[in-house]
Amino acid sequence: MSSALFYAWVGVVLCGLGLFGFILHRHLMRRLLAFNIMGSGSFMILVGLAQDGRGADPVPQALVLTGIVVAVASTALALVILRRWYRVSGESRLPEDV
Amino acid sequence: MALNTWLPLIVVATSLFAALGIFLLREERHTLRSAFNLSAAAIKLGLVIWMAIGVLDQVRYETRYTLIDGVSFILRADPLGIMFAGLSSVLWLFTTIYAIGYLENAPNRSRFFGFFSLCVASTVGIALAGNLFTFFLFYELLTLSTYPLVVHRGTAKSLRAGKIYLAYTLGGGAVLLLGVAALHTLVGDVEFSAGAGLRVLDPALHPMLVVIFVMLIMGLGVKAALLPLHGWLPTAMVAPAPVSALLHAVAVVKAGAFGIVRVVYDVFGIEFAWQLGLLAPLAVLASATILYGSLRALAQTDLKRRLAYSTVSQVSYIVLGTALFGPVGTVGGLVHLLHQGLMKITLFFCAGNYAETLGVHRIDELDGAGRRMPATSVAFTLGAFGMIGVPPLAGFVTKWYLGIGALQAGMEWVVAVLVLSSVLNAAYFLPVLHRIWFRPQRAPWPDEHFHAHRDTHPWLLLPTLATAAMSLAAGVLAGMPFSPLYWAEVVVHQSYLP
Amino acid sequence: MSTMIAAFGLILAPALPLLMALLWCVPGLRARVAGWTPWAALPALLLALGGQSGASVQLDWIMFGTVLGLNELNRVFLTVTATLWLGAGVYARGYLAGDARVEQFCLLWLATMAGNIGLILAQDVASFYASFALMTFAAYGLVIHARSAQALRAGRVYLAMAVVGEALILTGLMLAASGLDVPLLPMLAALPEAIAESAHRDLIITCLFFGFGIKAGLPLLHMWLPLAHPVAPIPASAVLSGAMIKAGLLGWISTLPFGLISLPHWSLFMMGTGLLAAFGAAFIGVHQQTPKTVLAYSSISQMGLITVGVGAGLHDPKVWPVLGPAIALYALHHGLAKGALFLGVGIVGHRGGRLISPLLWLALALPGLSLAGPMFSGMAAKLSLKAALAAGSSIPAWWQHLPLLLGLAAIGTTSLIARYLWLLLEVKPGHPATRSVWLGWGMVLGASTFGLVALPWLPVAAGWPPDLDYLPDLAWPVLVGVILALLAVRHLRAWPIPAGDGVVALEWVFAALVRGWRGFRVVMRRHTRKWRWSKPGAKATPSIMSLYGNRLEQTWRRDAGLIFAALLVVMLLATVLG
Amino acid sequence: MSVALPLPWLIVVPLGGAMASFLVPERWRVRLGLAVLPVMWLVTLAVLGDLAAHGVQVHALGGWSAPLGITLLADGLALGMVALTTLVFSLCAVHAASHAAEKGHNGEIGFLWPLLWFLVAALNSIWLSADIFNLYVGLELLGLTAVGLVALTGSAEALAAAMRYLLAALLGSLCYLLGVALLYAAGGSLALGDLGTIAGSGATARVALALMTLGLILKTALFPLHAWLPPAHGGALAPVSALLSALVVKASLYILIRLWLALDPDVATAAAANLLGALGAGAVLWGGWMAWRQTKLKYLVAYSTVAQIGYLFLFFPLVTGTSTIAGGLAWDGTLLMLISHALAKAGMFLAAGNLVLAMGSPLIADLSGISRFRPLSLFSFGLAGVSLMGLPPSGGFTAKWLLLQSALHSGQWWWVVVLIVGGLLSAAYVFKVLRHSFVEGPKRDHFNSPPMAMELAALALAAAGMGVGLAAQSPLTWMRIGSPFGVGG
Amino acid sequence: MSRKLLAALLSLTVTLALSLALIDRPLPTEDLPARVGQAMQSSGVAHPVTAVLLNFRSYDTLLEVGVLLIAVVVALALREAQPDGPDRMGLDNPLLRAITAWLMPLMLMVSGYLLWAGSTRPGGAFQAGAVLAACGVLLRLCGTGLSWLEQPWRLRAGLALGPLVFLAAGTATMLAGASFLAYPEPLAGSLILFIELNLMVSIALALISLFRLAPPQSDSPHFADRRRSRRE
Repeated sequence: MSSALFYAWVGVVLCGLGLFGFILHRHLMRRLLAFNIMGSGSFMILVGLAQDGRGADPVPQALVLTGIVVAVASTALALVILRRWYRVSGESRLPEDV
Repeated sequence: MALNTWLPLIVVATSLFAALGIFLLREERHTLRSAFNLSAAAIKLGLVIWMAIGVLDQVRYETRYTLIDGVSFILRADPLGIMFAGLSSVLWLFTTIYAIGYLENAPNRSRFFGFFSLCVASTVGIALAGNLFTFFLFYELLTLSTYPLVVHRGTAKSLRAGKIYLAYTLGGGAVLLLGVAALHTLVGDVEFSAGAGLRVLDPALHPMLVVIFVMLIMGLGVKAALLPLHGWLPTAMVAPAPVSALLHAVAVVKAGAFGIVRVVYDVFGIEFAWQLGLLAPLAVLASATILYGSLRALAQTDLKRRLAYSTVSQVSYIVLGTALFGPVGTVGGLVHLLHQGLMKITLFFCAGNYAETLGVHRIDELDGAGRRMPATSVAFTLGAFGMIGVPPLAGFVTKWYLGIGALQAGMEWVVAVLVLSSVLNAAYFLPVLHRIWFRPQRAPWPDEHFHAHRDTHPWLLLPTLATAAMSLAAGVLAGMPFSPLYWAEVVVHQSYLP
Repeated sequence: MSTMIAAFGLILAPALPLLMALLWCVPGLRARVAGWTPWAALPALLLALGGQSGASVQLDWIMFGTVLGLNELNRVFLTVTATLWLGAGVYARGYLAGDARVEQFCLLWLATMAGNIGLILAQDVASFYASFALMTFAAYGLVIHARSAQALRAGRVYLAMAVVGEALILTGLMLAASGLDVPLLPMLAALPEAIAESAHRDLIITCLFFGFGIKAGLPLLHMWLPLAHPVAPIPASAVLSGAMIKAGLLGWISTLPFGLISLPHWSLFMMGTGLLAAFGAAFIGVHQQTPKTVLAYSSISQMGLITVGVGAGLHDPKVWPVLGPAIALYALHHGLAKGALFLGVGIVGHRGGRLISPLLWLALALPGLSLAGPMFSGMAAKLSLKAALAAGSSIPAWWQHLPLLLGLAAIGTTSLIARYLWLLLEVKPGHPATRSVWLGWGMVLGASTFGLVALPWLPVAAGWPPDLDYLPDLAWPVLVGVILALLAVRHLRAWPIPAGDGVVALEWVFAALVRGWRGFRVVMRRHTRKWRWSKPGAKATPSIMSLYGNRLEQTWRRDAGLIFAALLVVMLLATVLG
Repeated sequence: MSVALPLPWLIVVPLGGAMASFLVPERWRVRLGLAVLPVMWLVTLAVLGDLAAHGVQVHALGGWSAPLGITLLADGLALGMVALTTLVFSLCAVHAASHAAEKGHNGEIGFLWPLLWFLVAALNSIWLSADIFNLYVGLELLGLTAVGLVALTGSAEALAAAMRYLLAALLGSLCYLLGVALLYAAGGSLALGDLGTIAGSGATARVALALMTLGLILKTALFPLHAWLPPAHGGALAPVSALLSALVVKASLYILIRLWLALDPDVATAAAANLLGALGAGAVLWGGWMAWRQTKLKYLVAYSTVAQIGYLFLFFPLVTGTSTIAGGLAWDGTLLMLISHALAKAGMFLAAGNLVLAMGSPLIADLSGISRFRPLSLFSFGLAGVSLMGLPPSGGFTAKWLLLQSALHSGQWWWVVVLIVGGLLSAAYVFKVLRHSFVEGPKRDHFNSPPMAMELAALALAAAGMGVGLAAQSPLTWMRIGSPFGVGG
Repeated sequence: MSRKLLAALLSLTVTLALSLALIDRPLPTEDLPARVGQAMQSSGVAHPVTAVLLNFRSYDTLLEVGVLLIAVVVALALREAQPDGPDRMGLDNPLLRAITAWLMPLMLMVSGYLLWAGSTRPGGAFQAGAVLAACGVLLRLCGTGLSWLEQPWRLRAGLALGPLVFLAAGTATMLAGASFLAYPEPLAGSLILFIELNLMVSIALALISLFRLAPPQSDSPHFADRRRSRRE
């Protein structure tokens, strides 16, 4: 099992955990964190899997870079909306989960 | 000549533009709206007559436009189509005059007249449809344009009636769509050409064709108020009089019957339908409706509901006519298409006059109406006797042809049905006539108007008398050229029997 | 040129009353039209007397092509009808002078007259049936003219039975016409042989026999007659029983296949009903309370006799050429006589039963006696009937007794007439008889007694003047009848049989039926209350579905994640294992 | 113009418009927004012209061809969607502009225009892109813009809806990204064109397809995963919810169709296709039922979107494993349904917005007597309703007709039942609204009247919905250029 | 409890499926790294990742920067919709301010280096932007307001600078006849650097304003009563 594949396996595990956290938790912050874990997991799969059995492949790394920026942007926006929602309703969960 | 290809479209378009024009008019522009209405009706009538003459000497009017490949929008003026188009345009002219008089100071008139002309546009569209797809297109348009008329008054009762009306007609429309689509997959674009397409199909598909026929008849049966599917007609009587006159006596109900005529003759072809054994059950269903409608009419106390149930039974004459294998039965069915329209619209006009002038809705309030409103009562009597099938009037012509046609088709029991239904008709019309003519007025009229006028408002009286005269002429002068009977024979001999 | 006049005459006869009826609708002209009403029958009378038979006119625009024509047969009927309408019309003008609804009466009078005349002249089925219907429905107005309770009841019964009759006639005509080669332009004359050969011959004959029978008053179908005649104003009942009953007979004669095939069992059945009607009606009639009801029953019994003749005609084709004219003659005679008797009731009412002069009594009794047999037209009719019956070649054995039976029927008639005269005595003075009343009565009386002789072309079978050896067997029934009547006056009390006998039972059955149906409907409505469309009154309760719907929607929202994962697993299974 | 207009203009113009309206001070944003519209129209028409002249256009971005660089593919389907976007967007923009002009420049409208133009840019980038990772970025761009538009009003419901929408969108695009990772690992290339050949039909490709399908149907709000759509579309501004329902929701479906047709035929198994069809049927029935039960007008229209999306998913069972005729009919039917739904739903949302504005209350029950005061909006609502019900002569009907034909041809008669019952259900909720407008309720003479332009925009969209039905032939032939079902058929 | 178990079970199945995809994997036929290698010399940069990022797949980067910009636009819109109280962010803590003063020049230098190294080694606009954003956040935390950021139009100009330059470069190449974002061979290197510079500025500003535009902790209207309701 080459080292790249190892990263891919870790990524898979992270994805599983992230999905589990996303489904289970009701608190918005926890769900956001679970989303980020899942995101990192998928990035690791993307790079690890592509480089398994072949040398360093710049394309997935570039993709991951773009992915990271997108993840940052969406998490930041989620935080802004979360804070606005918290400021208006005083709740840190979605109305149906209260 | 280019005009021949555009004429059918122009005929349908006249009332479409009238509808749009009226919708855009503001509510208080009454005179302009009436002018708009009447001119559109007149133009349409003129064009239909012109086409009728053209059709007589084999001129071919056809508008063809491919919607998507394999499906085209065809408007064609064949004798049968012209007959129905002629009927609806003539009666639309009278009903518009009547409606203008009837809705003197009612609210929402722009909306009313807009949908009114839209409804007639779809009726004429149904008449001139060249293939099953176009027919279905206008058939559904008819449902849409009639709903606002049924619920025009906006009361809880009319809205409930509207809901029931919609449930029936949209359900029927859905089943019809299924039938049309299934037929389309088998045969491709089904043009109305005396059922040429279906005969060539291999016999393995026959059970499928029977299923499709049942679906088509069920879809059309809703509007033709065949037995199990007639529930909406009596409840839709809450609509104002011109609506119940034109729509439920002429446009909507006739569209269903006309559809069945098209399906039996032009889609399946009478021989093929006979070969599949479809005609006998259809005749049984029509006869059951005839008797059921008359029986229910017997028990009604409200005048318009009694007329509604009588419509249910009368329309099935047309269906019965189509179900009789042979030219005479067909002529009987087709000629009743016109006769019933004329007679029933007269009756509804009279009912409307009674309601509007005297505020009378129930039959037992009608005592002595003959003295107060002689002209309307004469028209009502003519219509009633026509319905019973008393000879000089139009009803007898139909019953005679249907009887002879049934005997030639070897269905003797149909004669019994016809005669029994005449007795039942007499049973529910004669007491009304008795009350109108021979009973003194017991109580003051519930809500009397138009004291000034001798009988009722001229705008209400004129159309009533005109349609009554036409129904009388259709009966008495049946032998004349251009009479309904003549035209029915032209239809049968020109298109169905080479 | 003469055909032009004949055609014009043929059209004018039915058209004039119709035209006057239309003019009646114009309020201005109404009074003048009411005045002229009696003379509307004049062209028909002139046509009957003056016109030559065999003329016909074709109007192919009207209905399926109307054909009006005059032949020997319907000429006789036209004569009796026209005379009666004329006489009764003149009589009515005087009799109804003071009546409030005289104008409405005139309109209905004109309409019924047009129907009656049209029906006689019509050669094609459509216009025959059209005039028949017009006559029937317009006569309803005449029957209920008085608007009293019995009048309305009589009207209801009349209308019900008339409608059933019309339905049966329509079926018969339709079945017969379908046999024709051109069924859409059916000629009346062509019907008999069509019926003869048609597959449903017996069904057609049943329909036509009973359809026209209702109008002609066959037993069990006669109930409307004794109810309608007494309530109708006198001229109307005169016309009703005189002219309109004959319409039923004309229907039989012009449609049933006489002289073509022999139908032994049909003829037996008809002759049986005829005799039953003759004797039954006589028996019930004697027990009635009012003169007009008695006369009604006497019409039924006379029609019974005619039915016997019709039945005989069906038995042996060769008999018909002789029998047909005889029946027509008898019908003519009966119509005029019955009209005179009815109008007589009005005359008596002039000064009351007790005070009228003996001469007047004789005049009143004259038509009755002619009916019974010995007097002029009655004698001629009876003789020709007897001669025709004798002339038949292969007649069944029991026909020998027919003359005896006819004699007994004559006794019945005489007793009825006696009962009628007896009841006339009690009539209280009421209507002052004006000049036109006398004129009308006189006209009809004259026609009924002397008319027969004056008309040269009348088909008198037994030749004229009747030789005297027939006189004795005509006279004895009358004598016996008179003796019986005298005895009855002393100690026989009339049984309380209600007028219209069978109808009472019928009405009771019908009422029970209606009550049962209403009860059933109430039960049905209560049962279907539950699953009707949304009941109009029901408040829009939030249905469980909407509550359930919203709760389910909440779960979608809360467990979106779980559902997503579940669906992901399912999709993975579908694609990987798929 | 002999040489074809480069495709990226379709993306550059909206991006430029977005940035410009972002930079320009508030007062100018509406005018600038409207100014960019004609340019957008010019570019769209030019590209459509090129499609007609030269057929399918391919544009290698940055000069690098397929496997290495990203290529833009402009076949019939893509440009059909671009044209649709331009049409719907311009009318919604007119509606928003006249709304803003009428209400005066209050705050929240300020940043509406940059977001709107970003939305167009995102949509065009998705329609045109032929690279699966680029589609991911386009999806994200679209998702965030849509969330921003939903949250624009700043109220509690809007923020909750936006949050729920954002979480759903993020989870969806993350699954999509996982799928991209697997496909890249299996096939080695990100280009959509040659995905079918190189990705093979092993477990990797199948798992990738499953993940991507789930991600996309979550973003398309297919039946069990639809819960985020109604609050988001029901609560937003009228033009925003019109755009969301008409176009945004369709973008992820578009990507799914592209994927489904690009991948190896036996990766897209019949079981998966039928599962999608079943979910679609569920959507039609559940969406219709819930729409019928709604009491608020805009929520009714939102649930109607959930229902109508169900129809579009009937495409998958009708395409996998059926004859080419049935497939061709399904392709035409689905695309026509997509177009006519987009037009009709946008028209209905705008009309609903006008009615709510005129009534001052979101409830359907308060609609009584509206027909006397706002007949035009009610008429356009009815017209759009006709198209949603699939009654002739509307586009909805022709689409339903084609789907019916395809279902009957392919022998899968059960979809026919879904189509018919769906039509009846939609009739139920459309007529529920019309019924309330017919009630002659208490004399309510005071209705505030939105400017004419807003009503005309709604009418234009609804009429276009009907027009597409009548003139269905031309859009269909256009959309078949370059489609797997070829021309004609 | 059952929800947790169900969630666990479902996630486990998904993980299994993913691992199945990992195991049973065909060897990819397409070999992108080789293509990148061949095309490197015309990409204008030495480092393959930057080449892919800013040349071969520069369109992705453009959209990605658009995503970031949108996030900020939405944040700005929400602030307009829900106006916040006066901005009292930051702790007036002298020690923090002293350390910041020491660290600030170092961080600026590191971001500059990262930007420059991007063309030959891992680095580039995003990493440099992130470090710069860290400086901004640090400054904000220690209470020194960035006054020139208060000007709305200036903020917006800064934010839009990067994407605009990128877009302008792409459009220029398209107008010149080549395809979109196809940098001319000789100029590629310097053009990329110029674009990266502007991107860095925009990314930094975007991340700082995303941090700043979130509503301050204390001034949420329900803060007070929510606290009380929690306590009862």
